[in-house]
Amino acid sequence: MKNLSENTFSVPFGPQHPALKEPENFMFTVDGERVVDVKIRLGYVHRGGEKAFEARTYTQGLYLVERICGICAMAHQLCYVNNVEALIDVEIPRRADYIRTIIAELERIHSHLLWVGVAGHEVGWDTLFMYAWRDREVVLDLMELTTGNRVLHASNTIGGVRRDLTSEMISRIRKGMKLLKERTNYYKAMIPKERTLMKRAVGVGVLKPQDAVALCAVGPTLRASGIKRDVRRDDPYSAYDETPFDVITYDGCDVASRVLVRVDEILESIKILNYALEHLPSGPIAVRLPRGVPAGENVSMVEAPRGEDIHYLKSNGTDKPERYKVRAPTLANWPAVGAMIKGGYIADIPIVLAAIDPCMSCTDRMTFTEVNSAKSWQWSRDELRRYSLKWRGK
Amino acid sequence: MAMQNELVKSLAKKPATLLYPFEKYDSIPGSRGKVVIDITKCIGCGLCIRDCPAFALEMVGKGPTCDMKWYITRCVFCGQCVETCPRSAIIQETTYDLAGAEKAALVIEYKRPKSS
Amino acid sequence: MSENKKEQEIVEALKAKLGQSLLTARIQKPRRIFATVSPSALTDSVKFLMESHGLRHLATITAVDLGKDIAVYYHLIGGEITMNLRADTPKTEPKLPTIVPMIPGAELYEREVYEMFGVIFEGHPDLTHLILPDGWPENVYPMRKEWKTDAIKNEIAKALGEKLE
Amino acid sequence: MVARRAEEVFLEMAWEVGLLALLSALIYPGIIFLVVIALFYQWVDRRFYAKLQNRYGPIYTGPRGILQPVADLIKLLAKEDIEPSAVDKQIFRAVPVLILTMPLTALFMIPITGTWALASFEGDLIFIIFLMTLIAILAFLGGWSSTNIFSTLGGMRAALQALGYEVPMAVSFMGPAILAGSLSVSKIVQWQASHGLWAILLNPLGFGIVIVAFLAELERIPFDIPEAETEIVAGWQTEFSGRKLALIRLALDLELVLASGLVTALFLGGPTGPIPIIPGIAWFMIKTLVLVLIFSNLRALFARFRIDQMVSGSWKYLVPLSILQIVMLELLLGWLSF
Repeated sequence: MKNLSENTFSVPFGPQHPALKEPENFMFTVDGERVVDVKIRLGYVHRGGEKAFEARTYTQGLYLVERICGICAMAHQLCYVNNVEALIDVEIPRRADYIRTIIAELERIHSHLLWVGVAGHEVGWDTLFMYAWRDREVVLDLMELTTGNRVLHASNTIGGVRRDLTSEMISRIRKGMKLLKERTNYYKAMIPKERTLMKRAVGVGVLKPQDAVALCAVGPTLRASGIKRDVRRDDPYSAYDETPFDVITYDGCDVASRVLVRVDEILESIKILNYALEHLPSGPIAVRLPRGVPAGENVSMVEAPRGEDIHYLKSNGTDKPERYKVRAPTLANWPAVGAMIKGGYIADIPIVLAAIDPCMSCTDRMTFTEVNSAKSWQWSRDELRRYSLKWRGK
Repeated sequence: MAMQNELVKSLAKKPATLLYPFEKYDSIPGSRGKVVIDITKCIGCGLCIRDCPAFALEMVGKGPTCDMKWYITRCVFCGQCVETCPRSAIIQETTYDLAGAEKAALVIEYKRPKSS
Repeated sequence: MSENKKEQEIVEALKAKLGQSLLTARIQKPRRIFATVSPSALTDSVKFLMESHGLRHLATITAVDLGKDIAVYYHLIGGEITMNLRADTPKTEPKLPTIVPMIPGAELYEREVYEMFGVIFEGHPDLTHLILPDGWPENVYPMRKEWKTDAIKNEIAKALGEKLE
Repeated sequence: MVARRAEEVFLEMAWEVGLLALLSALIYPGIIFLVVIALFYQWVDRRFYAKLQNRYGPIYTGPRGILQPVADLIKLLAKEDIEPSAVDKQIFRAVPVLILTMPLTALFMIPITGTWALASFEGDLIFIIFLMTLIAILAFLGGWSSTNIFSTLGGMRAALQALGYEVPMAVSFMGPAILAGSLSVSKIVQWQASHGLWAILLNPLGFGIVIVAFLAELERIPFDIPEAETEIVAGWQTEFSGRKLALIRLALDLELVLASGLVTALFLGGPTGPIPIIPGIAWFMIKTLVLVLIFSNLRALFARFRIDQMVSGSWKYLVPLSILQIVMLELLLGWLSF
């Protein structure tokens, strides 16, 4: 609280705040309606995930890794299986690669549509939210059809995928994509025309390209600052080395560009999907693998809907990992948020925060769980109260 | 004003939402729902318990005479047990409305018939 | 090996630059390099990789508990190349120089490694808790192997002066 | 004997007149009637807004969910009323009551059933403007007395916003007043009825500005800045709960009736219409309902402005336009009189 003039005061955002869909704390120092400084405090949804991996088998880890984040479930799982498969040194069937690509792109469409809705909500335009989420249902239904679950798809297994695509599914995905293409084109044409939205987005939350690089921003946030970086192109995995697509960039460096990048990426994803469905090779969808994983280490990266997702795996030759490190895209974007918000208005905080499409549980990714007794220890209400009294007293 | 046309169109349309408890959506084939164990096929190998990431299955007793318990509250509906089971004794139905008001009702027991 | 030309180039350049300080270097597969440097040469090698090979994007910092040592990995990315630069530091007194002045984006990652493993990053502008709560017991670094969940629980209880269920 | 009888008759009449006045103030078209239509319009607003967004809206309580606003009100009235220890108690308790009386008082001056309002005097239009300013000031006081950071910000925003919309709104009200040559709402309605001419025809711009200004007064999107949910939680209402919140909510619903009623009276000819058989109250309901639908449609159409954009936009565009409207009206009247 030092170095602050009398005119400034602190506005807390979170852990509970309507603009944040998940608990995280931001302390903004403001002068009138202007933001002077921001302090980020994470960990409210820290679940000890990285520690938990060390106590679980590779098969169990498959589902734990999905639960890092409900929206990027496929991206995290893909990253995980890529890691494990690289250590086992196995070539998985090409059909499985294509199916993974298809599911990953479906997930991207779902995530971006969700985000367009949230962006509308953050600036008070709930109508856009309702429409975008209605259209997102199409993807969720396709997800349920192809994988069995709407979110947390559990579609991968070590050595391939778990469910095959039937011709009926393919035709339904095609139908769904046709509808979504129409809708996305509608949003693409409509959003720049809506002047109230653009007034809140153009020139807001500016992240200059050089700052974006220095602060290690990733994903659509980086691409909206005009930097062409996409893991799918730079470090291709699954079937991305064969599928043609453009890396979308915009030069506006502001919230509006981030909206447009995402809307355009939906169209690119639809393109990738159509290509992958067309060129889907025949063959098996998985190979059977032994349970153990040889000792070694590997790093794998996946372009999650929110940006680059990097996982590090160190194996010691047993059926449990020695160390599993996850860095989800949102954590990489927090430093950039600080740069975007300083000098802006309080009213702009929600949309700027939302513009990186933050996922708090991704960031924290870690209840301590006693694996042996399968019991997670949680604090009872009384204990929590005592705990809070204790800290307040200090 | 860019969305006015769309809004007017909506007035004539049926709402996209469902009146859930009264109006349910048809579950999609292949959807991962309720876990059902055919206990007569179960040989009590315990593989499903080893692979379950959420500790949602429990064996009561040992070996081929065991009973099985399924905790709905713990299950994450990943379907790993279905895949692991060597005797295909576990299947997943598409039933999705499994919520209940009492905790005890959220544990389903699959007991072996007494005669066998 | 011709396909890994760029990777070769980086490894050679690193060898020439660091000499003795480069402990190991291997190309694991196309686009992935693993290299170990001594802690004293860490900042130099990061700077060198950034400036002459364009590895400007720090993906993250990973720490691994090796028993006696803590290995800290810096995942540097430029274009398609991912360089995993490793520096070991003894567990009894884990210390590494900070790279925040060169890469401002490293701030949060270093803080995370600090609170999970207890590695002190010398020169870091604000080495405080990021994820763990403020009242976290001192010298409890949850991601170290010797800390089991029960032990962490007891420490928290001790710090609170009460017994947790 | 005769004198005594006359006195009795007079007393009886006075009693009856008094009772009638009391009943009309309390029941129809007074407080109870106003509260009922306020809740009804809330339902209309919610249903229409939902329909525009391709969803159902309230549907379970009563036929088609029509009783939902009543249920919400009762629920809030029954809920625990929490008063934070840091609040300024007197103001904090007074604000919800006062804020409810403002739109109610103002509504008494708006003709609902016929061309006369319950209370009417020369200059009551100015009094209504004054009451509406008081609403903004009460919002500010409510936010300020809560001492919560979000409430304070919300209250400040409410006051700032009032600075933005009040001037163009007041200037635009003058259009119909100039036409009728009176500052009484009832007389403006009578002028429109007797001339068979709605003031909107001569004041189209003023009508638009008043609609925009009322969106701001009602704290609705795109001007829901003082209670912007995603930015400052519930703005100046954040700390209010239970009965207090119920009163504030009711006040906001009454404000919607006031807004549509006042626009109807000033620009749309009030509770009169071209077909004489239809009673005044029906005309009032039809016109105000259309206005409520317009308000909800606008609410669904926009994103929220920022406070600086709102205030500067208002002074840059709304104020000059409203003055232009008055000048044009004067020129038109001058030309007509020639």
